[in-house]
Amino acid sequence: MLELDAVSAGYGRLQVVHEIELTVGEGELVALVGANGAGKSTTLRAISALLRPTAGSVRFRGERIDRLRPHQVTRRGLVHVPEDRGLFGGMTVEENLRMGAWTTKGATVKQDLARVHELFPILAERAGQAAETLSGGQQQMVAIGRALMARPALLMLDEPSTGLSPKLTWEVFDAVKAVRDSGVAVLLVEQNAHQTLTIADRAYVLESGTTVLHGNGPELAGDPRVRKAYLGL
Amino acid sequence: MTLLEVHGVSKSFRGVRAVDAVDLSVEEGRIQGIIGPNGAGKTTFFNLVAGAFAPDAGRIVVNGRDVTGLSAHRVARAGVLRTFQLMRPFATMTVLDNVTVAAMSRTRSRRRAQDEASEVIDRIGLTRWRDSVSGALPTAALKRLELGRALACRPRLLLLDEVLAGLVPSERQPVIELIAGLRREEGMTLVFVEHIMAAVMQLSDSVLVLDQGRTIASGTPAEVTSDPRVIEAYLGEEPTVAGA
Amino acid sequence: ACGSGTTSGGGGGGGGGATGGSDGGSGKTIKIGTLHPLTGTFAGDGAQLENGVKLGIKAVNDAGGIKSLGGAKLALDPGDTKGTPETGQSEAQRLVQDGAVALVGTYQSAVAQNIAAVAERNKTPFLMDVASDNEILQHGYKYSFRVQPKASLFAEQAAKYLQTLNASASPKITKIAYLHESSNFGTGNYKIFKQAVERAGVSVSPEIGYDAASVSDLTTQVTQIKASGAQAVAVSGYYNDGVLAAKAIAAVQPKLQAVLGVADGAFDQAQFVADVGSRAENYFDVNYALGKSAEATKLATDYRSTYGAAMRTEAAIAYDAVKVIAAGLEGAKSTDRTKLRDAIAASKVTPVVSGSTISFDAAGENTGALPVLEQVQKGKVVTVLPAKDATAEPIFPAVPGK
Amino acid sequence: MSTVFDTAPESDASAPATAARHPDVLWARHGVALLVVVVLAAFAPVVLPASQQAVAVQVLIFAIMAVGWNLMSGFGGMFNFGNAAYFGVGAYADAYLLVEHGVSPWFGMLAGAALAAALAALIGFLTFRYRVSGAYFALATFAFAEILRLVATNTDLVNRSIGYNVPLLQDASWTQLQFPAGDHRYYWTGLALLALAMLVTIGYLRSRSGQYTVAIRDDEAAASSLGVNVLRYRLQTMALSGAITAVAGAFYTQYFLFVNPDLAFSQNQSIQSILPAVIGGVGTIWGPLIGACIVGPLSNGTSTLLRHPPDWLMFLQGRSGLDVVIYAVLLILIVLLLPKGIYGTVRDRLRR
Amino acid sequence: MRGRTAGLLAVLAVAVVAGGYAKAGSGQVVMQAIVTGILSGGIYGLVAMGLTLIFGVLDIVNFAHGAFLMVAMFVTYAFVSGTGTNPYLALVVAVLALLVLGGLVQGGLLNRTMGRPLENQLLITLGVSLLLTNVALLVYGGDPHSVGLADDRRIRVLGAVTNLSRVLAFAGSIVLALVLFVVLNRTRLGAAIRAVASNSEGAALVGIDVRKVYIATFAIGTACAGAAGMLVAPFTTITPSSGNQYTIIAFVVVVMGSKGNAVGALVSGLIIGLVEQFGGVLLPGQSPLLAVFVVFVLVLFLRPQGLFGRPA
Ligand SMILES: Nc1ncnc2c1ncn2[C@@H]1O[C@H](COP(=O)(O)OP(=O)(O)OP(=O)(O)O)[C@@H](O)[C@H]1O
Ligand SMILES: Nc1ncnc2c1ncn2[C@@H]1O[C@H](COP(=O)(O)OP(=O)(O)OP(=O)(O)O)[C@@H](O)[C@H]1O
Ligand SMILES: [Mg+2]
Ligand SMILES: [Mg+2]
Repeated sequence: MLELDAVSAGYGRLQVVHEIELTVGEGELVALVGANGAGKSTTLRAISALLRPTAGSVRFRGERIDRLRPHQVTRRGLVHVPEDRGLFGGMTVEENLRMGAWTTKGATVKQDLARVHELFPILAERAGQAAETLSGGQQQMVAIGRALMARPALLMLDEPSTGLSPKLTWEVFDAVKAVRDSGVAVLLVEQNAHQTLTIADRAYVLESGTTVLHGNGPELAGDPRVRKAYLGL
Repeated sequence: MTLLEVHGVSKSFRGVRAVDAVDLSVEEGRIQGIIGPNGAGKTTFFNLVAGAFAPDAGRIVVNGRDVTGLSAHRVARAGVLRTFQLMRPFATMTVLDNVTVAAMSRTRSRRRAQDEASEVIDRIGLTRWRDSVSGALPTAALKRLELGRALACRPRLLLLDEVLAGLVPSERQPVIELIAGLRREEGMTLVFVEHIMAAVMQLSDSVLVLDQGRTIASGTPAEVTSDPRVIEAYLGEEPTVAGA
Repeated sequence: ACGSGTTSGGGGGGGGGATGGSDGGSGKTIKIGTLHPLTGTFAGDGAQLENGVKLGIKAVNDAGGIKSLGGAKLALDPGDTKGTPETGQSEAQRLVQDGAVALVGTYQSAVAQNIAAVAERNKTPFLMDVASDNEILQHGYKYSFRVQPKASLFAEQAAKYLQTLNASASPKITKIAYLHESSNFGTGNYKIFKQAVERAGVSVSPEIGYDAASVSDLTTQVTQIKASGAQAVAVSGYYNDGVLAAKAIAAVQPKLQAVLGVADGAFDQAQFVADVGSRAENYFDVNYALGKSAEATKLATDYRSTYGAAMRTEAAIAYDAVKVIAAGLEGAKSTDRTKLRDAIAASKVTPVVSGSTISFDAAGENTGALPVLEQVQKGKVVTVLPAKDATAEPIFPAVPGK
Repeated sequence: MSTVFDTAPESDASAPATAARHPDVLWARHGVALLVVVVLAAFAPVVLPASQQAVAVQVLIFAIMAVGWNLMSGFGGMFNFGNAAYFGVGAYADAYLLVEHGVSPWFGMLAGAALAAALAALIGFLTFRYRVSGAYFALATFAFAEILRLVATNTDLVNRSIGYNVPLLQDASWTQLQFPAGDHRYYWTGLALLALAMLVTIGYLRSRSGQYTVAIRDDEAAASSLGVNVLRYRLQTMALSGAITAVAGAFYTQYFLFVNPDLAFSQNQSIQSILPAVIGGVGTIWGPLIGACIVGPLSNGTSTLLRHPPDWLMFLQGRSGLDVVIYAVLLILIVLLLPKGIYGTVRDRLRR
Repeated sequence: MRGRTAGLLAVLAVAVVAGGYAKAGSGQVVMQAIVTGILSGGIYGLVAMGLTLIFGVLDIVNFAHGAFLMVAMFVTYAFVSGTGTNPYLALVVAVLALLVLGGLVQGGLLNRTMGRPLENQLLITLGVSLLLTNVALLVYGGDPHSVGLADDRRIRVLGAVTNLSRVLAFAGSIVLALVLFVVLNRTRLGAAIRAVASNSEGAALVGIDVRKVYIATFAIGTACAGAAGMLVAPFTTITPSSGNQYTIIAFVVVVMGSKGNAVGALVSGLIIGLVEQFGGVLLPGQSPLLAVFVVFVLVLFLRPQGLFGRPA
């Protein structure tokens, strides 16, 4: 459903990713791993139009989306949870979640809210709390929950587990799996390469802004090159 | 001797008790780990020790000197340096200038400070980026820059806040070795906050576990990680996904 | 004809001014520089003054130009002070370099003060049309002349007119409040007026100052006047606050026998009557006014037909300033600025503004200048004192708005 | 000890902008450039037509004000929207001492600088003490300038709204810093003061204090965690910035020979301190000078254009306000199209 | 507002009123000062209403606000002199005209500078202000104009007097504060505006067209200036520079009332109005602006987030 064809992007005159090829199929969980500064976040930003690609094309369900603006991409069902989470700090958890349903115009909000609460019960408990006062892990849940409220066909998550305690990391991974199991495709960027690869259907390894390896997730986890370079094993 | 003594410090933010009567004492030349769930108060604890905030209660003594309530730069001059969880480079300055600023705290001569900064940069493996504007550096280099700036001040006590977060595993090991080397070669005393348990286990002589601002456990890494309260609050039950 | 005086002060670049002066002397056109606020807060007044100068130049040229210089024509070189002394100064400098033989300006006293110094340093005559501060001509400047009455004269005359009115009325005014804007202009008027009327046994109280730049309502101030029991109020302000004062007086209705503007910027204007309507009735203002001469009447008609708006007296003063320069050129028979200066100092010119013949004292003040007492009567501003300039009898007691 | 960058990308794409040489070489280059510029600029009055002399001096005054502003706001990161406060103090100190006590303007200039430095430090202390920052800091500085204007307007000691006229002298005098109108010596004095201000800026930035100042701008908490006394260096920078601006004020008084509260402390002076720096490049050494060379003649140029327009623009002549309209449009366009200012934009291009 | 601050303010208010009474020696004057202070304070609140929205949401220090106000006054003037009708009929015209003008300024100029440092937008709005002021000068000249109300009735309130037009402006400011409050807190557009104010990237990622919201916000802010300009037109003289005197006071009001807070703007407008009136009574001859600025600086120091903001 998502196809990147020779996409290049960067900041100002600095090109960060070069001619990336990448696809995500319906309902797939695809992981994108790589060293710091390899260009993972930049790739996601280029897809969600936070950054305009300098070359190449991005197609989503057959339509070119690389000349759209971020809100238009979201409206097409491709939702991005950025590295900094992008929460509305002063608003409550519930308001944040409801804002997530902006594109669906409210018809199914109640139902979707219930679904998110089921996935992350703590968010129901903390519905009235200002998002900025939550702990890091809870904020991550709000961010994922908010993205789900848009009823995405494809969800892009940028390092959802960074800085989380081991316990919370597991919870987040469980949630990601649950999302995938509910039929939503996921493009997951993670530091936690080992865990990521084990749950991914497919994975790409990014190095210096280009994809150097690509394959089935668990298989890649076993690939000696990956093990050496990224898993530190 | 005891380099850092913390007696019952507390700090609240608008009713939230971020740090609640925490005690800690660290011997010179030791490595002390601090772990705990998100929001446990670890960063706040660092902020208190480093003088970013004054504690509501309690006392902080460094090397026999009471530094409670001193402003951050005074604490730094007393030999306590900290790094930031979110990296905070001087973004418009080059890597060299970043480290020079730190080195200048110890010497009057700009030239000497620059030379020392250069040495530190070589030592932490940032030579390649020496004249780059720091705002354009990748995460891993920024993490090292944080460390480099702190080292250039030649602290007696170094507080490291999640220096490994955001690094891929292969990038972690060299940093861990660097930290271990600081203690081994220079006898530096370290306190660090970390979520990467492998590093905590490998580095620390003893570990303090915080939850909701309070100490829930402390002891050797092995003791702490088998403590049921720690598992309950922090480590969690056996993972469903990571076990594969 | 190039003035030795022009070069004597200036080494280097200063000499540039001298060449300009001689260009104008060949008998074709003679440049007069103006310095008015054509943009900024006072743009409206700047336009009036500028138009007055234009009509003055036209009058001189239509009458055959400067006869002693072979019928040389006057030409306008306009400068925009933008209302600030620094721009005024650099514009003045430019005009002098461009060859203007004399400068006319400036509306604001601060700007005039600065330009007087420029004129002095460049030995170029400077005719102040409107700029009232006494201070400006107290530095011993030789090249600056003021056509309008100096500031203190308004308050002194106001005191005299008040006495004249008092003399013929039965409930005499013995306590008068003073409402004034709180910069130099208002505060200065207040002090002089107070001194002058107190000698005649009239007490001035309360004194109420306000900041013209920020005021948006004067009701409280007028209520203070009402509460004080003053029988009349003297007002010194600008246009906007003058209107506010009139509206506040109409709303609060203090028991007043007179509202007496002292050089007030609103009460003598047709626009004021249009803006506040019948509430303006009976307001006095001590101010300069257009005289009764045929030339004055013609000027007002010309102004309206040329610019499509009513002329204010300030434009007539600018017109007079041009007449003075023309007379000076006639007398000097030269465009040399120093000679022109001497000729202006000795000139006698009949003004279109009320008052007697314009001639200048040693300081450069117009000895013929005399503010008159005007009053709003039946929707028209008429001159009521002194008798020789008056077009109507004063109405007194003059309950405002009746 | 091993370095971790065995695995780091080596591609050109991720190689960031590199400052080519040792820092001291860069500073030295600025110094040499300054010398060249000053020597060249010294010929300006000889070359310029007489009617442009006043504009040239105005450019210098703008430039000094902007250098002062830039030190605090550009390099120090404290957006000052009330530079008129320091400018006015400089202008008034000079006028007061000269007119009331016959003190030489050179001393007046020093006294003004000292007073402005003290005022800046006081304002700085209060704002930092109460953690006023960002747009609020800007508004606070604005308020202080306005308070000074209002106080001066109502204080007999400084002649209320009348202000001061500097008495005219018969002869040119260096000690009294007064020359005949249009004299080149005004220009050269201004140029020397500007050069001095820029030299001080360069020296300061190169020094330990300057490095600290920039570090504090980039990240206050990080700087203080390294032992930098944030308050001290901020106040120091503000004081120096205020002093430089005050020198512009004193020179202004000597050139225009007149000062009053509306002039000295007006919002306009604050804006005129900011404009050159923004147009030339905020936080760059050359920005204020380049910007002043544009802003100074710009307003004058549009007025001149409309006074004597070329034939095809004749219909515009004599419409008051139009010159300001054009000026405003140009101003908007410059800010819009050159976000980093002229120097900043050009430098970025060259680094490529 | 914290209890302590409120208490302090109350004590201060009592002291000021008592001082005013002692100084003026007349209850009538004090009453008049209170009424005038409240009415003109309402007007300050009204003028600040649009500004607080723009500053709060877009973080633009908009120095063109006074010029927008002036444009609205001239729109009113043009409408009245063109049709000869009651000026209040111009309200809709002024609001619509300024809505469009604001949209154009944001869409055409400011949108390109969003995210750049403060001085960029500041200088552009200054440029816009210069531009509008001088276009007005070109079109209408510098002479004062007015749109006097045929029957600006004198009204007595609690022993004090005022005019109908001022009472209407005051009522207008209350209505406008309520309208803004409802728009911000109860509508979809309001939610989008708050979301963008809180985190613009996050807003884009939930599907909000951020640029449109910027334009809408600025347009609404200037439309408020449109309403304010029309409402003050009947009791001010209209010149190209008559908006200027309001810009500064409006900023003071915005900061005191906590940026982005319409109701806060109204309340702090009232405080400023009263400070100004009593400043005039207690310190005659001093500019009441001095008192206003001193209060402003005190608020900045003691409650930098404004009287109604949450501490940072
Ligand atoms: N806003 C920016 N301006 C300039 N350069 C940037 C910017 N953001 C990122 N970069 C640079 O782009 C490169 C790739 O960054 P990116 O964030 O895509 O990496 P990443 O793979 O997501 O790394 P990380 O694991 O640190 O998140 C880095 O060298 C970084 O310095
Ligand atoms: N400046 C502040 N203002 C208000 N609350 C704060 C502030 N700093 C921290 N807190 C609160 O104090 C608590 C402890 O935060 P702290 O940052 O110390 O946690 P932490 O243990 O470092 O967590 P993490 O592992 O996520 O970094 C949290 O509830 C946080 O929201
Ligand atoms: Mg990333
Ligand atoms: Mg932390």
